Amino acid sequence: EDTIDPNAKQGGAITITYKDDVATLDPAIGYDWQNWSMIKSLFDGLMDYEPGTTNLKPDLAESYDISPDGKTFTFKLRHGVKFHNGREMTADDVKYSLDRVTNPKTQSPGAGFFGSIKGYDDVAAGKATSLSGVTVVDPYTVKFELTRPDATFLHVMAINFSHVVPKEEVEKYGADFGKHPVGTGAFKLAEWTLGQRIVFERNADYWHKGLPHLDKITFEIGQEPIVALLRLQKGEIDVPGDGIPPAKFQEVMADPEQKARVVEGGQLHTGYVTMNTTMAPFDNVKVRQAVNMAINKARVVQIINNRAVPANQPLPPSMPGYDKEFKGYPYDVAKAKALLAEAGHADGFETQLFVMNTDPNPRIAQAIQQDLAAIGIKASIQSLAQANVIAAGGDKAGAPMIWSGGMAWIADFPDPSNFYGPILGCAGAVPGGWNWSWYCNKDLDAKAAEADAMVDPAKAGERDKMWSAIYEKVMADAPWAPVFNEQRFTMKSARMGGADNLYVDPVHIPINYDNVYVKDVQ
Amino acid sequence: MTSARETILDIANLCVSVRGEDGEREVVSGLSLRLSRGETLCIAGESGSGKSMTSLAIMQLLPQPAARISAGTIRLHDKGLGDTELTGLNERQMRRIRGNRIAMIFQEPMTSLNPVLSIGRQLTESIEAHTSLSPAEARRRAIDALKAVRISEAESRLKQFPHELSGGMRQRVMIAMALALEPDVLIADEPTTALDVTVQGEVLELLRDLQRERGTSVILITHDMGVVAEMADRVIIMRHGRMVEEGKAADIFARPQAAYTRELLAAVPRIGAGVGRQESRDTEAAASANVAEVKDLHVRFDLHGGFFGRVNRRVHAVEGVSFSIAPNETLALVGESGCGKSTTAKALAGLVPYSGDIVVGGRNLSGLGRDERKAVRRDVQMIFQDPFASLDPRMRVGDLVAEPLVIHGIASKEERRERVAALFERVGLTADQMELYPHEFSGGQRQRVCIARALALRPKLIIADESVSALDVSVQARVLDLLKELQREFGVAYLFISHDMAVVENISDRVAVMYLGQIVEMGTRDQVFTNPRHPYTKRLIEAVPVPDPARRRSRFARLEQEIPSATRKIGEAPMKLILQDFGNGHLVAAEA
Amino acid sequence: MPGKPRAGVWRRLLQRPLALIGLLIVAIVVGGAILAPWLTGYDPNEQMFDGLTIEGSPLPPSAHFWLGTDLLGRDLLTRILYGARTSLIIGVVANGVALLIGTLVGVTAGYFRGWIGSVLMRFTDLMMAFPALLLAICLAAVFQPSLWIVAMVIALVNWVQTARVIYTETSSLSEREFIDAERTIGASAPRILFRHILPHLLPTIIVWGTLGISTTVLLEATLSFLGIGVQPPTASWGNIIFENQTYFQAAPWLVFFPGAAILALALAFNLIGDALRDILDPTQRGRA
Amino acid sequence: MIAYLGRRIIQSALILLGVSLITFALLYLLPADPVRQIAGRSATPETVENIRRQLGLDQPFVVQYWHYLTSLLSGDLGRSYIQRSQVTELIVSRLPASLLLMVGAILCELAIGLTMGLIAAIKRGTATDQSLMVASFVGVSAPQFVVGLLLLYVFAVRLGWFPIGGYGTWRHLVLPSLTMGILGAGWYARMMRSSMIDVLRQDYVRTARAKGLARRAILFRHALPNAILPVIAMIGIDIGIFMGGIVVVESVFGWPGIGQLAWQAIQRVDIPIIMGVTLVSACAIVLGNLLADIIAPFIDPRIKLR
Ligand SMILES: Nc1ncnc2c1ncn2[C@@H]1O[C@H](COP(=O)(O)OP(=O)(O)OP(=O)(O)O)[C@@H](O)[C@H]1O
Ligand SMILES: Nc1ncnc2c1ncn2[C@@H]1O[C@H](COP(=O)(O)OP(=O)(O)OP(=O)(O)O)[C@@H](O)[C@H]1O
Ligand SMILES: [Mg+2]
Ligand SMILES: [Mg+2]
Repeated sequence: EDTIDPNAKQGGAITITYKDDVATLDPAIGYDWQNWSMIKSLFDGLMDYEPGTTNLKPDLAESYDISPDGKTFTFKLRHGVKFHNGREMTADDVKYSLDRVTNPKTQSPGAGFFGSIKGYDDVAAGKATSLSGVTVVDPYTVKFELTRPDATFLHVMAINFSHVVPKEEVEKYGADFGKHPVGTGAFKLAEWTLGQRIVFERNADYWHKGLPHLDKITFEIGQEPIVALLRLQKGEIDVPGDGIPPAKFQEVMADPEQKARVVEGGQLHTGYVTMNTTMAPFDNVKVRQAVNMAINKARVVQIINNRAVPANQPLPPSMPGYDKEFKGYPYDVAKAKALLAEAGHADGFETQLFVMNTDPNPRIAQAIQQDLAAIGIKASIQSLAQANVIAAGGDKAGAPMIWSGGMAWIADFPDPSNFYGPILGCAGAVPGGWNWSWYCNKDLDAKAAEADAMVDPAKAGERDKMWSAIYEKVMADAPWAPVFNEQRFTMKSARMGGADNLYVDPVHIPINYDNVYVKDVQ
Repeated sequence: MTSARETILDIANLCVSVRGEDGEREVVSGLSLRLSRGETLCIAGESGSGKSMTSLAIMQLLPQPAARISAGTIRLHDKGLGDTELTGLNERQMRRIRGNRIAMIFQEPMTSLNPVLSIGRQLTESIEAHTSLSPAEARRRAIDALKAVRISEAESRLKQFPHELSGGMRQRVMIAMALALEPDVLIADEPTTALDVTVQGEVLELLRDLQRERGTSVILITHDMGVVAEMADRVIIMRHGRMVEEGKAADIFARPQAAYTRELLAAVPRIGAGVGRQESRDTEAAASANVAEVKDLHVRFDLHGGFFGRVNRRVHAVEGVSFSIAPNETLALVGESGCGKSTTAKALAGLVPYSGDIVVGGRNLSGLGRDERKAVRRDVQMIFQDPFASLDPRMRVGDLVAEPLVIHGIASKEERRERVAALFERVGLTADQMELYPHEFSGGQRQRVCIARALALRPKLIIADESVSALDVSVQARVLDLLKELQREFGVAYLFISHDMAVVENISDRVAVMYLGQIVEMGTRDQVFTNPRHPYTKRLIEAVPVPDPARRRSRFARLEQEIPSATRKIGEAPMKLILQDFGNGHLVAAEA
Repeated sequence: MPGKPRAGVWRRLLQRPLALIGLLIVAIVVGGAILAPWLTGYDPNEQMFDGLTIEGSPLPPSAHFWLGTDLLGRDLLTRILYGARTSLIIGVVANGVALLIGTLVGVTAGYFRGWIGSVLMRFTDLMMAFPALLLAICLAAVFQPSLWIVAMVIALVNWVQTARVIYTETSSLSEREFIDAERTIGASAPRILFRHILPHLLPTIIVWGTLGISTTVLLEATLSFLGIGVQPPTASWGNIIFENQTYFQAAPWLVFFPGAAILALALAFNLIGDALRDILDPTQRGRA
Repeated sequence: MIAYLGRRIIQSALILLGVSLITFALLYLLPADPVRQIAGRSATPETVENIRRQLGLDQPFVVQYWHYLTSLLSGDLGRSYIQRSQVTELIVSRLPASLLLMVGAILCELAIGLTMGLIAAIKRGTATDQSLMVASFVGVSAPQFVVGLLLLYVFAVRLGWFPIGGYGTWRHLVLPSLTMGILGAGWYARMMRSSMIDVLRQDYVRTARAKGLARRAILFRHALPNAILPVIAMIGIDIGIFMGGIVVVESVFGWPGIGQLAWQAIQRVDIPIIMGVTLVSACAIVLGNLLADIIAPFIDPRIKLR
């Protein structure tokens, strides 16, 4: 088919390492960046993206149809798609999977994505076990009715949480389904030795003929990134899943042979500083703007070895809706000071900057701290474990400033709305929420709803513009100081083949397992 | 009878110095002696005169880093190999001499055996180190050695550990160890000081036997002139690190030349004729105002064991002992090792839990508050059996002696210093020794420190547990005099524990004989010594060596079995002895 | 009399070359910590523009930056000097307090058997089995993190091992006869404990105390990392190492110099401790 | 013996109960909300409450602890909040590796530390003694991460004697054990030296010399068993200290032990795992102490189990 690389070779096995444990391979639950793409290879959803891009395409659905009011989506399913257990997948499975993920008993962290489907509220409240808005028309047709037009719905149908699972296997394993995943994906699970190794094996019955290329993928767990790099240099592994450790970055980039095996790409990521807009003195927009102007982003980028580009707006450059023309706040210490003085803080003030404790975040925080000190803001750093920072952010009186690095925002799907709702919208500004700047602008919420109601694909451009405008307004209120957009640097062994963009695939991190291949077979 | 024999060890002009805070000091100066094959040479003399240092110098085992040989030669003769100069040898060469050619029994039997190795291991290893015997043969030889020192059930003893043996048995194991290799020379440093008379007799007998059978030369260091008389062919008398006299045993005892020797011999306590022997006094009258009264004292130690770790056996260390001590009176407590003397003393000093009544100065010790007990404690002081163990090794002796004064807030700092200096002089030490630490003293000197300490508070009752056993006779006499003087001056009463019947006879007013935790005979000194009624008392008196080579006993009758044990199963209380009065308070247990 | 030996201790300490070296090192560290502002021209927290390469790498030692710069372009020598303040408080004060608590608990439990002893030892066992890190995290959540909190946590966590070891030794010491002898002259329990038992524990205390310096200084870094204790940019020897340990190949000076500082401090105290032990141990008189 | 064991086991159980109670209480007081972590960033407050109720986290502390305790007694440590698997299963799969590493580390530190201490004590005051002392302090002061990476770099990457991390054969075990052991070796060396010096002054050593024994016999048969006693007591303590280092060492060497599990759980407030690992490590420490106490009488016959 179209997405298959003509040079690709069939067969071979590769080894990938990760530092952290893989928590679960249940698509309804897995929400870490490592298991995110592993689940994508074990399961499929109705929609997917073209490899290496952010372009939507039908996947388990052969085609789809959107009603003119944007509230009804009808998907035609592909015939002959089989689960790893040999049974054919049908529309019932699609419905079952969505009922399951929204059911509170499943405790899915992704249930909220399906809030626009009719009947969601009843299921979420435990009043129903089935989404009334999802109907099986026939074994190969499934219809979704929404309570409001939702332009992101096709993306939602591509995220892991909507991936299709077989009922009988889920019931068989119960809560342990995540350890015994059965899906329709390109690979199936062959072995899982807890804490050591996960082995994927080619799904010979994969409906997408010609994929995957690899026979076997071994994930080795618990490997320190520096050691993983040593092993890569020795040829023992093919991809260090955690990337190039900062301490080794210079060494790798200085060596032409190694540098040649590094692929650089953008990432749907923004690193920013939140300012709690409900807490003095950050309740004054001038103070927030001053902070925006005080941060020397180029310097911050320099201390992480230029592995990012300075940012001036919430959206990353590769996201639709990113405004190339937007200039943001310039780095201007004098102006920042002036703004502070205007706000009545000519002598500055004391505050706290929360940060997650893994390198390089404390370092970045210290650079920001020094920049703030230059305009008189004395920010003391609170370097804490991830969970504690998240807890502080979710407390209205918890954290005046938070550096987001290490915890937030890599987009769930490539749509501008994804950067708004929980982290900038009113819905997130609740205790325990993720809107750490507690920024709530009802007008913008309304605008956002309006933009998301523009379902017509033909109007996508217009919608992106609307989002650009929304983020421009956000920046005028400056609840955040965007600092940089991280670049991805994936390294691979010499035997790995496939287009570069498969190695910096925006949704498959670190690599697109289904489409890469090795060059040294037959 | 010995001069014709060949010389085996020849020491010439030996000097040993120790380094102290203010430079080096000689503790052995210019000592020369010769030892012939098969001979027993006794070294006697003042405590601290360098006897132990000399023997350690021969073994090249002087305490490090303080002591060293500063001059002189130690030559070991050998028919085959010629002479060996020991002072120049390194560890490796010395190793072949030690144990094999010269063996040594140390002064401290309690600490000289390795606590974590079985008796068997400690015996066989030296055999294996010096011979090419197979392990089985070494074992056999070890058993033979144990049998030779009359240890019962030798084979099963091999598996036992030192702490499972009594003091006397440990000392015999040490001797067996030294003799297993049939050394040419055996150095025995106070081998019997820690033992009571009956065991002492056995050990001496044993040494004599072995010497007869194997022709070993023995250097026997002792301050007990009785032992010297019993054992020695030749005698060396030492004082202040120098030899003051040398000669055949008979000559020394009969015609002592040096003044010090005469002094020494004069000081030897003799039963019935000791120099210090005082008149019997009648103290019965003062019974109402007794300093201490002990009624039906019991001390039992529970032994845990068995399946549930419950108490299943008990040591009946003290079983219903009653006595009283009047002011000005000395009560002696005598008996064999392990009969409960020290335990009685400890109960009186408040160191072990007991049942029964102990009344000191009219107040019953049980049921007193902390402050009152402290006050009572002032009146009862104790001198412990082991002088080294009972002094804090990290404190200067001057501070140790001053400590009771400090605790009870007596006298100013200056006065205290003076008092301590005076006490030192009284026990025969010098004031400048106040700055030294316990390990820098010889065994006897340490005991004098302990005595000075007990005297510091001028108590009403002093418990003296084997306090003079480690002292040489002259000091012993001085200390006994001191004790008596204090008694006269302040009316101090003594509970005097000793195995030396001669000393007891010299100092005591009344005597109590203990056997297996009970008193078997009690009465005035004269009653007990002139008219001993209990067979056990008779045996004790008989066992005392007489300080006269002419009256050497040919053979000491051995006990056939081990001393019966005071350990019993729960519920099996020992039978209570009934004491019968034979007139004038002479109480004797009816024979079982 | 009591005054005299102490004066002698100082004198004899100064006579020993090794102890002198130790005292000198401690003096240098303390002096460096106090005089840091006058000893260096840099601010410990200033991230200098010329302190990093264009690619953002730290600079190796040079005439300009004697010990090089760190990952944020700060002068390492300056940070080590200022870090000495933190590390001295942790390594000496907190470690000292831990040692003190451990010794007190161990000695008390070992001397007073009975219920005091068993309650104390069971509590010690409990503390030993309890994960210290967790306690630290919770304390961090309850209190505002600060140097004194971390010092307290370290003291609270580190006494346990000392207590156990001291307990064992004390229980065998209190069986010795000279302790009985002290009781008969009416010595009070505190007197026996402090004048007679404690001096015998000195070798053990010295071993644990000096080894504890390195351990606590490094432990402080772990705690800081978890968000309890000194927060960036405050420097401590431990956190300089921790921040930079992955860079030990790319920028070895970042690990080597603070590591050497910790080592030197621990060694210095050990030299002094060893000398003290010999001086205070009368059986070692005569040893040069 | 059996009675002793019985008593000790009851005591240990009480200690474990105490540990579980304190840990549970501390975690209960922790401000980070595990339910938020489970529910994800898009969850509504109702969903969050729903999940809280399901997990029983809305119950009062006493009830929660009681539930935990009762299921604990039936061997159920609950399910991980993040990983969603049985904590028992997670721990059981990782425990053998950690125990193996611990045994390896103890062997390493004993071998290195005791040898160093012994030599230092014998050569007391010489240059050898001084340099061993410096070495032991280097061992104690060196950050384990750096030590581990250095060993890995030299012996695995450069020399190729050992595999670069991983788990399986004895060759995998050597470097991580060594890394952990080096720290402890420093301690043991100091302790050993101190206690050996003390023992070498004892009368029975003099007796052994007087018997003309070989130096080796004196040192190893007479002095060592006496000197090693305080060191044995250390082994129980050690296990607690190891728990701190195990995280770093396991991650450097990709060793699938519970250290990494614990670390990730702490970072993400995965309370059931934290509880489980805490209890398991407390068990190990208690057992270690028990073992040390049981070994002691075999070395020193004077010691009675009481
Ligand atoms: N380790 C030491 N350091 C300093 N001086 C010591 C040391 N050991 C013994 N001395 C001193 O050496 C002298 C001789 O002691 P030695 O032990 O030889 O006496 P002794 O004749 O055996 O006495 P005793 O009969 O009391 O055992 C004594 O004055 C003693 O103070
Ligand atoms: N702490 C104890 N535990 C168990 N048994 C003990 C204890 N102390 C003493 N004994 C036992 O009590 C008995 C009496 O001992 P004690 O020390 O009173 O003897 P002694 O008459 O002083 O002997 P010696 O002349 O050898 O000093 C002995 O059998 C001894 O083994
Ligand atoms: Mg002597
Ligand atoms: Mg006794």
